[in-house]
Amino acid sequence: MENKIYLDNAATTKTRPEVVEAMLPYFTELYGNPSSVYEFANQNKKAVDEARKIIANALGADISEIYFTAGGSESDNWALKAAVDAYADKGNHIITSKIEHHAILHTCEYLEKHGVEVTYVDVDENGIIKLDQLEKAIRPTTILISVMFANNEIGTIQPIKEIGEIAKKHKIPFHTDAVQAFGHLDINVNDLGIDMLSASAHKLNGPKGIGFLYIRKGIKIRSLIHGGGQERQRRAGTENVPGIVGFGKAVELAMATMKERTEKEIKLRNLLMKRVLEEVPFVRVNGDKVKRLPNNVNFSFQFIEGESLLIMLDMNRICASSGSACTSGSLDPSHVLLAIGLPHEIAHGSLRLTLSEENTEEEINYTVDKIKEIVDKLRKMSPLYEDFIKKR
Amino acid sequence: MENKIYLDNAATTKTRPEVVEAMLPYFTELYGNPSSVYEFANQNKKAVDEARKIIANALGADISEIYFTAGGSESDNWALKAAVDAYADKGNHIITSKIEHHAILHTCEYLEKHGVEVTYVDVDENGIIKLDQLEKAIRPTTILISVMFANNEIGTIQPIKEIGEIAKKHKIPFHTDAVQAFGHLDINVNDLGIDMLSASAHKLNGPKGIGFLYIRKGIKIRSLIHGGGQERQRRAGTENVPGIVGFGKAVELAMATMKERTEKEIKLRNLLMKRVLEEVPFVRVNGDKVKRLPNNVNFSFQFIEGESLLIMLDMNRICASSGSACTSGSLDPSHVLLAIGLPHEIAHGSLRLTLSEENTEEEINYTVDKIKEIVDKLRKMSPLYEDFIKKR
Amino acid sequence: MYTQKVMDHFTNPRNVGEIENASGVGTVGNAKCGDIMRIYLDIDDNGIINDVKFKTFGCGAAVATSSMATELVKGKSVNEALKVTNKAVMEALDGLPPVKVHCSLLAEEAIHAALWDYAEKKGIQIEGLEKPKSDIHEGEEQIEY
Ligand SMILES: Cc1ncc(COP(=O)(O)O)c(C=O)c1O
Ligand SMILES: Cc1ncc(COP(=O)(O)O)c(C=O)c1O
Ligand code: FES
Ligand code: FES
Repeated sequence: MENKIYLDNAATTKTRPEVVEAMLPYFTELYGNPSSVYEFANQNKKAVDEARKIIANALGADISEIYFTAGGSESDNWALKAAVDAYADKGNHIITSKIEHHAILHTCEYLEKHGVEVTYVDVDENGIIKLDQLEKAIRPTTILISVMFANNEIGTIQPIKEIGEIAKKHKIPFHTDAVQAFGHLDINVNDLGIDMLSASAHKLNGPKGIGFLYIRKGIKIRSLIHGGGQERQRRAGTENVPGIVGFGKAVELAMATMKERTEKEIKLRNLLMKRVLEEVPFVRVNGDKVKRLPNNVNFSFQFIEGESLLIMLDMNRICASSGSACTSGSLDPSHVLLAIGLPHEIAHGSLRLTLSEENTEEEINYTVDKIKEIVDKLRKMSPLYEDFIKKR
Repeated sequence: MENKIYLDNAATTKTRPEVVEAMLPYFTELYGNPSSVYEFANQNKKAVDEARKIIANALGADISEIYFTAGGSESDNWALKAAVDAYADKGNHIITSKIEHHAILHTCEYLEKHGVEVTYVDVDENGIIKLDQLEKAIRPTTILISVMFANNEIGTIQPIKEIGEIAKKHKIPFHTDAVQAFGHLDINVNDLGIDMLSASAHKLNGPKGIGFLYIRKGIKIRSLIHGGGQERQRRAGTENVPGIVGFGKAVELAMATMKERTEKEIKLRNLLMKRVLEEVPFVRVNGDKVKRLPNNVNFSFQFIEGESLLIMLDMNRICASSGSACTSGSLDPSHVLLAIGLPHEIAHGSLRLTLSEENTEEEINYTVDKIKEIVDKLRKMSPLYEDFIKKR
Repeated sequence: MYTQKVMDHFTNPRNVGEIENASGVGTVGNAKCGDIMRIYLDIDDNGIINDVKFKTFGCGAAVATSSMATELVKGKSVNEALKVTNKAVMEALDGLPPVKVHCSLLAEEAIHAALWDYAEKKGIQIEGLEKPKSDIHEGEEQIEY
């Protein structure tokens, strides 16, 4: 498609050309299996080690603590299920938040069916977890705390350091789903007291289908995928060498460009927020104003429905996302928007725009113009808006 | 590495340039997330559907029966764990063979620790499963039969149709690990009575890190990776679009070239076998002579050890594999070679050569010459050979 | 996987062969585990190891440690040879991968076994030398070709 305006970088990102470049030799030239003994395969082994080193460095971790997976969902599933298995002698209670990604929440539901108890801690109106509630939820049988680093819908960044301290104080392993944060925010697992961390390459201009789970040395672990001895016997399956190499390259570039890139994103994001708030009535920004991913905006437009908005934006070549139930085919709008206290009808009118450094001011201005037009048009056909106007 | 002779296509294969070509647009141009509603992502959705169709067609399956995974290991884990979960009300007994890949065997071990009972059926001296033993092992509580299509070490092809009939007769779901067979042998899931089938793209000149599990309609299934609604709610995680597209392309090419390709492989393979058997004393071929993967040879050279052989072949730029314990760092040599009745010390001297259509007669002749030299050299320093000669 | 020194000793092993009427022969290891090592010693009247030969069935590390061990004991006295430990052999090879450390133990054991055989033949006792355990003939089966 030509000339689209891509504002859905929380869903996935463009793989950087340099990343593809780095991957290419590992398809048709250096295609060996890293587990083989011959010299030809040794070059792949080295490439995998190199990527592991880049990632470990980015987190302040040791290379032996990085385990490659097929993406964020596998990492999240692995962290939770392995903890339940490995710490079964201590207990069967997990603490998480109400606004986790489904990879965490649905895994928790599965675990609940298998005898695990889960506490879902509330968040405040900005989406920040209630630390006092979290600490009160701790039981002698609590074996894991899992709280996401930054939320994929409203962009709120959690007080990870504080959670890490609580976890440490009570000697409970702390996992964080950093799929939206890694490569976008500074993360040092030691400073923050993180014991396990999930990430996915395609959220930081790397390829799809590759992720990792960081597991601190000393944390007990079990495999999710059993079989061959790859990843130090912890995750079976022939290594996705091109994917791993691409992930390494993406992390290298993400770390090198982070400051400059996020500054640019924040500038564009602020322009977008400012103009919409000033020029469109009956709109609110969801999520924390300050503790927020640099590239995330989440609006709720009163009286309109998100899917209609998305389709009309799409007709103007603008790619965006919504927390509306209609988009997902489910009955309830986003659990995140409900958790921060939005009424259903307002949650339905939500729009998530997630920027990249490749966006331009021109694109943002064009998008705001279109949002204004479309919101206006949709409100004109909204019975809710009609009622509201008549009541005034 | 220049000028290598790659004879380890059972470990992994070179990704075909056409496959890489097909994948490329999905990294930097059509990078959208197939779950998104806008037109830009629709093209990815279509590409994924197209790949699914190619694969379904290759198996005689329906597109709704193909679920993408991260590879053969995940597919194997999924099939077994899901069956155990979904059929828990019927029983807790699984039947498999002694010569499965570790992705099956180690999953079985894990399941055994969690209350599942597993029968490991014997194979004969050619590696063919004992059908009478298989049928006798069936209990009222048997919920799954899992037997591999073709063995990764000795290349033996199992009597899949007969196993399918036994399974059907006893109304037990039948899973087959076809990682080595798919794309190399004709497989029709309906003709063969297969209910679930695992495959991995990198074994048929597709990319690493992508596989699928075929699940027949009507078979009860549970998720292994929970989260988003991808793969009809069955396998969470943002779709690896380039990987899926590459897999589709690889299958398309594998099916189109199968006849010609395997004929070429068989010709080369037979040359290799004939020359080694005629020119090297004290050697045997492991696996069935007829029911065997077209590209597989597995030798045991008496009095020598496999790793030494591999390293010396490597120094002559020949990439191969062995079932020796020394290669794998484990104490026992290949469980497959032991299961077909080889004594330990002979299993140690095994060498697997797996060809591709890109190999030439010249390469094969060179390889045989080198094998002769190396085997001779290693025997000259072998105390076992010395004893043998003295005893004669 | 292996250091250059290991590769060198693997590809050009020193002292491969047999010694007829050797002063001492020691065989250790187990074909079942994939490694057997045999060392022949020629020891003169002054207790100096004049010549040494080996044969090994095993991995690259097993061959290389055999070769290096023979180099380390050649020309040494019996007592000096006793001090050639697996650690010394590994160091001389610039190290081995962790999974291959057990292969280097075999070389040490083979030397000790050959020295034991020498002592038995001569009817002497060597201080600090214990009877080696050898299980070479366990699990040695023949199959038809
Ligand atoms: C028979 C068999 N099953 C399963 C696997 C695992 O596949 P993957 O490494 O793609 O996970 C392999 C290959 O390694 C195999 O040969
Ligand atoms: C916070 C969060 N966790 C987990 C995931 C799952 O990652 P993947 O789709 O790569 O499996 C995502 C993205 O979809 C996410 O945003
Ligand atoms: S109005 Fe149609 S799905 Fe919500
Ligand atoms: S001889 Fe088997 S690992 Fe060295």
